[in-house]
Amino acid sequence: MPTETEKAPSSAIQIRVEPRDFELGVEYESLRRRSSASGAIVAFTGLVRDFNAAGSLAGIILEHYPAMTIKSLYAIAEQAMAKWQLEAVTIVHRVGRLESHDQIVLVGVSARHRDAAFDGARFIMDYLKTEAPFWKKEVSEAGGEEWVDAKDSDQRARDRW
Amino acid sequence: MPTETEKAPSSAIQIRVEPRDFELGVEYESLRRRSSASGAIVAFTGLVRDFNAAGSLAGIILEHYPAMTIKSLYAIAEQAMAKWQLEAVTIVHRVGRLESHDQIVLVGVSARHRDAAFDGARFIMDYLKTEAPFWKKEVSEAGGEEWVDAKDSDQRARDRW
Amino acid sequence: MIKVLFFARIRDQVGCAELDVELPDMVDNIDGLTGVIKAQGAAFEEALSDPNLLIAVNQEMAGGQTTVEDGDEIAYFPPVTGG
Amino acid sequence: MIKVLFFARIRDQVGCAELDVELPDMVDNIDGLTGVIKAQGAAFEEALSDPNLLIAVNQEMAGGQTTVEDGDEIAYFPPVTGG
Repeated sequence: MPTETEKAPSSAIQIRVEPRDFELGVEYESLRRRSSASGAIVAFTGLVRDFNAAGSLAGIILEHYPAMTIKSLYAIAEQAMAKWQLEAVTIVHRVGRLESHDQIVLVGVSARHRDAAFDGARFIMDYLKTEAPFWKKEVSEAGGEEWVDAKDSDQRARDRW
Repeated sequence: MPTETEKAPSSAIQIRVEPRDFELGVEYESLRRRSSASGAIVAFTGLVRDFNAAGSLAGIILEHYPAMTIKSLYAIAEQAMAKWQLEAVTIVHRVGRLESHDQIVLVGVSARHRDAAFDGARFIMDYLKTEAPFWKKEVSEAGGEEWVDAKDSDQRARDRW
Repeated sequence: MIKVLFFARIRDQVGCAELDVELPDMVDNIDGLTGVIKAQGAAFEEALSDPNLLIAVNQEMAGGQTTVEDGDEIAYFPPVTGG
Repeated sequence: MIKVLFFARIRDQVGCAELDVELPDMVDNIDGLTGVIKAQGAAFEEALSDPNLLIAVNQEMAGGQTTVEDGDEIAYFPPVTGG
């Protein structure tokens, strides 16, 4: 007889936006359970770097537009699933104050073959970077705060798809 | 005072070839500890699929050329590190009998930016698939064993770099 | 009534996160609404003249010609920088 | 003495995983060695005539002209299929 947990619906797309840190191992095993026909899983994580062109950084502050964020990430995930026939997608994006080396974002995808999994994960990251309503402020070691400018390279990365 | 574990040297390239399963979470955290200047980590895993063109599969048997395997994977990892300035690389490849849905291979890489991390991981997988001395036998549900033929698509994937 | 939201650098520039705007009879699109908001003061005029400004209508990206009607939620923000 | 290894389908075909071969005086490369091994029987002749055959000398991929000398480890195997 199936337990409560086994009966719980497992959605192909799972998205969370929250201040709390994530564990890649846990997210990966969830993705794997939702991917019984897949031969390839790609997981991308983005980390806070401890410097920029101006010097050392203490961390970042991530602001977002709550009502729009999940909607926007969901639309990106659905596009990727249709384009590369992905079996499952997980996106976790943190918000609020993060320190150097903290995890910011996780994108995990599963597919039958590795090309689809690599392309699908990269597509999601390129679109997330240019369409999802998050804004980053860098906090210097001295405590100063500065909004980060959008990068042309991110726009070009998006335009390649 | 540093403990025994903390004093252990952390090498940029870590490679293991063994029958035993791996935990992505554990390998990822090791990679992350070796990647203090990185903003991006990509982890790829390959899984045993439960069917091929001929029908259902029970699993696979992976043979390798022990004296050459690590040497070959190391050379591939070094090429990728130099080409994309990766900060760290982990490769784990299993051998022996594996069941459907089991993990076969893990490739994890870290880099300053995501394009390098995605390209580096993909390059390693494409080269591993065409140069590292592993051979796969598929085991059908009825118990029959059949060597897997190399795929032209893998050769083409390798030739794109 | 239109609910208007400002985010990140744009919010800092206008000094305000949220604003309720009564839609004049002649105004039915984003360009019109933007004009009404700019008239509220120099900070608004400057922030909303940013050539890189992005606009969402009911949480979907929109352009100057996108229709706006009573009850909509409009957001003004700079290019996004997440991930 | 040369240590010769066979893997996967090639090993199944020749019915042998490892073979010690005495290098004749006139033989100093892979093509020569392959000829010596083929002469050992029909199964060797057939397996080592596979156009997709791969060869490693001391665990590095090699070609027909690669030099072979006493003490080397030579491996014959089909295209790899790991990952």
